Amino acid sequence: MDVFHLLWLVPAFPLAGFLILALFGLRLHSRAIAWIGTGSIGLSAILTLWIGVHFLTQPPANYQYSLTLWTWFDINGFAPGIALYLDPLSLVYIFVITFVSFFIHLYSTAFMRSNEGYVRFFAYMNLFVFSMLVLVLANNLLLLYLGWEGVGLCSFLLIGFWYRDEVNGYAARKAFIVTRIGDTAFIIGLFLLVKQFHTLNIQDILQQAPVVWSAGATAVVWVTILLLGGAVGKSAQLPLQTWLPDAMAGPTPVSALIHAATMVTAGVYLIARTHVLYSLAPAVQLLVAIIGLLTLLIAGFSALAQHDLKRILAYSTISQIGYMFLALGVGAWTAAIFHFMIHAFFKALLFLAAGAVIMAMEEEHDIFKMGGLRKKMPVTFWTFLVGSGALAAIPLITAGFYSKDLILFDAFASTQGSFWLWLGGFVGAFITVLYTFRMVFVTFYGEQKKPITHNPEEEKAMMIPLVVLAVLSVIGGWIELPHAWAHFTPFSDFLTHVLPPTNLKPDMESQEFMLQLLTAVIVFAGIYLSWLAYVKKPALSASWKNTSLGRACHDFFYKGWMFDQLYDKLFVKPVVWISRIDPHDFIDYIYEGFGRLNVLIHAGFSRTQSGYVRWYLLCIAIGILFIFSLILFV
Amino acid sequence: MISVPVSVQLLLPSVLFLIGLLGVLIRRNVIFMLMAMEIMLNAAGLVFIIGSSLWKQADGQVMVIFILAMAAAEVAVGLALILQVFQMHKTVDVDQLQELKDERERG
Amino acid sequence: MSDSFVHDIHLWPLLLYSALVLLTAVGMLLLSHFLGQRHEEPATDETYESGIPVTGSARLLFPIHFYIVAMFFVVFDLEAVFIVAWAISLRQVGWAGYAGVLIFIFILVAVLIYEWRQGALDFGPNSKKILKAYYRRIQQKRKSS
Amino acid sequence: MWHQHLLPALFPQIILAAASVLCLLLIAWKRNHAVVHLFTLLSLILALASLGKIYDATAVDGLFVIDGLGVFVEGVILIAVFFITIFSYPYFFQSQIEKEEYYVLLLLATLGATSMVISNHFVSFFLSLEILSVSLYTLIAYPKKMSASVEAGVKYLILAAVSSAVLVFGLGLIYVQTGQMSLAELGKLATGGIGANIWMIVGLGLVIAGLGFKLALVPFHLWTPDVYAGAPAPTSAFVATISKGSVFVFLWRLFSSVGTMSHAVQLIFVVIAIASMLIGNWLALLQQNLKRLLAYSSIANLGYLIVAFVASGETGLHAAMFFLVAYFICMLGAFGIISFLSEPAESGQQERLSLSSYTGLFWQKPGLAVLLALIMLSLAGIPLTAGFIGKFYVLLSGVYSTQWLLVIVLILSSVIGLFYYLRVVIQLFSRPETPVSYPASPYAVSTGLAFLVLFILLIWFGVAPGHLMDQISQMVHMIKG
Repeated sequence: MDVFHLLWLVPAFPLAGFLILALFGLRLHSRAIAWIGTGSIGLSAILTLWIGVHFLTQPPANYQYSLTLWTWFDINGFAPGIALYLDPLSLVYIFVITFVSFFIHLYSTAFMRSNEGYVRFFAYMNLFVFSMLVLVLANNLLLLYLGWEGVGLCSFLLIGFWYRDEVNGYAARKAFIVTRIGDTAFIIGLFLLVKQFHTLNIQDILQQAPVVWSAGATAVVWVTILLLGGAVGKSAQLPLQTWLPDAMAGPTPVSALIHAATMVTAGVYLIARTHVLYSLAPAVQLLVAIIGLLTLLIAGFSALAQHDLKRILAYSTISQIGYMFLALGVGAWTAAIFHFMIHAFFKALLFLAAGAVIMAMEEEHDIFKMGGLRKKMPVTFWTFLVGSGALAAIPLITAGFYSKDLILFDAFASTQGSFWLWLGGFVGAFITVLYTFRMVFVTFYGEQKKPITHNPEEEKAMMIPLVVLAVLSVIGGWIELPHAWAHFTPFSDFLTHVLPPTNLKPDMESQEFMLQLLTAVIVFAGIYLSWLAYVKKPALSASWKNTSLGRACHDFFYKGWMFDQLYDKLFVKPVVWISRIDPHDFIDYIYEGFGRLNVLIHAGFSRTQSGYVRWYLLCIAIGILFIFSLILFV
Repeated sequence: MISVPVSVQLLLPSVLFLIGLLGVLIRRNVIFMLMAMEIMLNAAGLVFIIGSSLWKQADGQVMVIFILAMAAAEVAVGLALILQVFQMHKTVDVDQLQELKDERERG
Repeated sequence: MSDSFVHDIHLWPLLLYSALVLLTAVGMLLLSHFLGQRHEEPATDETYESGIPVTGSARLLFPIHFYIVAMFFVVFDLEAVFIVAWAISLRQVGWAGYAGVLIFIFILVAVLIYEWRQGALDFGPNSKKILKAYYRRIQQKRKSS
Repeated sequence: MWHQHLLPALFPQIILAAASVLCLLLIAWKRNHAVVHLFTLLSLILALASLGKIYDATAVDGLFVIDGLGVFVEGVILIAVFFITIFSYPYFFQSQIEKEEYYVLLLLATLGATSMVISNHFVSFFLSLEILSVSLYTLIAYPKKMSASVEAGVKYLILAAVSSAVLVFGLGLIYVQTGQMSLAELGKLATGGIGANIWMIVGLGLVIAGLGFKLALVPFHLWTPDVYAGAPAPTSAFVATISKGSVFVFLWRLFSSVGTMSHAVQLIFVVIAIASMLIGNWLALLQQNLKRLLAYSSIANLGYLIVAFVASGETGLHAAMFFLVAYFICMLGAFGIISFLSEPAESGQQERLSLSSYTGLFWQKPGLAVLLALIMLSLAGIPLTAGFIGKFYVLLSGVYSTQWLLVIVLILSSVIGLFYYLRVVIQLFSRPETPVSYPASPYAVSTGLAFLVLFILLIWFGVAPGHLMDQISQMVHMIKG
């Protein structure tokens, strides 16, 4: 039997898990809940592995496989189908989603144990995984949009998971509203596409687009900008990045799964999936690169100044997705997807390890109140170190090196790349090293400032995912070795069946080694610098912080370049101001008036239901007269 | 003898029908309402009689028989219900049947 | 009925007769109104002017059985119309019509059986039921005492 | 006129008629609720099975027409009655009154409804309508100790009898003008032009009013909430679904035989549809009584159905049939839940009417709450439910026939509708301050199974409506004369 026919089961397992948990969850034992919640993802992961092996050994024609489950309905030719689409791009995505999700679920079984709402958590998580799988497997825009909104909804629900605290509810609303701005652009873009091509099928649209549109046509520029709007919102890129740090209000596994590994990279997926359109609009593609570059720098500096462990990681996520956007912008499609995969491994690992640390510290998030955890939590420390190494891109031994280096090289050497793009990325890489090792040293070295009451290292379910993800963060890079040596590139070869290969300027490969060397130097320099500042001579960083310039910089970066304050001034304050000077706003009158009007009409008609039979009869008689008059006078 | 035009023939059932309708609308006693309904139904029967004499068919008369039978059934059920109402409310005034209606608005 | 048949009948005697009837009735009422004497005694508006005072209202509650029987009568009476209609067209409708009317009568019989079993046709006090209730009561008394 | 070959086509009606007489005799012989209930279910299955034999028969007789449309709706009606019968058993189980006759009346009402959908003649239509109506009077007032039920029965009787009289009077006028009572013959005349005779117009107007009353269309809708609220819940389900569906089919037959709708008649229906959609939804807006809310919702839904009727044509008919099926499922489920949650009282069943008594149903009976929420979402037309597809189909039929006004009003009124449907859903899931207790209902197995089937159908027809659509487009064709 053809394995690909079973593709529908991949999203079906999480859906089934969600349904079981939602319907019968309240009656289930917590152990059963954990089994169902994790098991459903596990089954999908195994199935994905099986399908993946098949895909590699016996690939379908043209490396693409479309499974039409059914046509939703067919009324006079309008027939949206429920169809899944598997190609190397979606295969990579479902592989990452199912496996990383599985380990995060496993971790959560222990992490969330003492929480009320255990069922609710796993139900939402399963629903999220289902939506995310639908998003990446969708064959048409309708289904893709369904998944897109589904993940947004789950993100909202999970950020506000501890809904009793008002701050969490605020963070959830903020995430929802900010991404909604992007979603609005996104859906308008989809409408434009449907209007132009009269089909919802993504592949049909991509095939027809180069025929219908010439490069740089106004329509394609608009469509790509609008789609980019959606991507920027979901992936927390400039200027819609402000929601992600606040989204850390959710439980840590949620941050690991949704706000690091999977959902926030949906924007990357969207642009990669519609790369044909972006190739037709070079100006917009350049915009993607610039957005990526600015985001990675701004977020990197912000991460430098944070105290909250999870917020550091959040800014770091924004920054790393900035690298992916940079790669997309310079036409290094495969490099972006490669970095997505590696990033999913090490960032999930970092979040999970951070979760363990926070758990040990009794919900303490401030890294300056931790310290000295290296000895007490060896597994956490070593895995966190591996993740940090990958994030900082320590040469040769970590996967992050291979993926980030590829992006830096492509930013320099690709036909769309330039020295300035490379330089920005290079500076970003240095900052990355600084904040990463600042985090490592402050958290794990120095004196222990707080006793550990309950050491999560005893929880096997929490430690196994850490170890597995750490291993992946190391060996994951070996499937794509640089041009300079070995030139072993199975990953991008696999992806070139769907994504175009990166076009390099001539005679660039020789310079790669130089660039790598430079990167290696700054990485080690960065590590040394942060070791100096936070372990060897802590006074150094403290004295700098005490200068007025230092404090100003710190505050500025700490508040995320004041974007929140800026938006507050730009959008929120004026609106609040207007609402204050004009509490009975005229626009309000329209909406409220509409509501009132309806209520009024309701009350009016409700009076006619007086219970008097003879009144009812009179109405019938009037109705008959009315009919007569219509016939006679029209 | 002059043959009466159809429109004039139809006047009688129409007037009967209106009398019945007015009766239903004006009377509050359910029994009188039932009687008024009978008048309306019989007016309809009369229309069919006129039709069957006009077109010289028996079909209309068959319909009248059915109308009569059904009217009897309706009245039988109706009277039984009225009896029940009378036992509960000690009145046969329809306007007293006020248990079922839209509640007044809250604020 | 042929048209000629209708045309042969003269309508005017009927109209004259109706007019006479109307005239007589109205005349009698008017005459008594103008010629009759009028008086206002205490017993004038009583039901019985002879002086026997009325006790209670004339609107009595009838036992429900009268009513039920009346209803049965109306309904079953109307069913007879269908049988008459069949009888008139006996030859035209043939055996099929015969089968039809048999089914019709069978349904009527079935309903009759149902009503019988329901006790709808029992008239007056049911001696068996009363006796039963009486015995039950006696037994209860014996048990309690 | 003895058409032997037509006899099998009437088997469902014959079976139902025979079953009701036998049921009466059964009761006369021995009263037993369970036996009578099973007997009713059995005869419904038998009628349904006999329907399979005439699956693709097409035949016309003077009185009846057997075509795809008729057979399809007959099937839907029989299945719906099957559900109602299942819901009736636990509902009446603890009742003190004699409950066996309820099933006889149910069978008779079904007989009326099923023969109405194949009626092709004024006589057969009138007879089926009256069989249906007279049974309904008693079905509504069946709990004779409950003052609300009796009141609803009396109200329905007065109004329905008047509307019947109006209807028959109109039919009579049409007969006087045309000399025809058969729809087929009327259709032949119509091609030659009926003419704008004043009596004919009055007749048509009266017929529209009479049918409008049965369908609870504005301005003939005022009886609906009172009757729904007073009647026992299974009967309410019957009134909401079967009596409306069958009358709708006759409406379709009548006006498609009278010919392409004249401008004025079309205008009447456009106005009625708009008024029903808007006023139905408005009336439901702040309604606190669930049964009344459903009644108003049904007024609005029938308005949607009239949009498909105005659109006419094959697409309109198919859309109407799909919509009808989705609507049937929703109403059956909702009233089924109400009857299931009612509590025995001295004088009958105490029904759970006020919305506030459903607060937090989810936390006690999650299955029921999810079904009810799904029904509300389906009625509101949320995607992935049968109601969405039905409404969308109707919308498309309106678009294809370029009835833009109707399309716009349909969308606008759906927005109003969304408000109160979601209000119910929120109520179901919010935590009550003081937990409401729900009775442990006997015989939950068969009822639960019925609910499960409705749940599956609701999802199935929403997610993969292709099967039902194919079935409809294969079966539902009208033969005229």
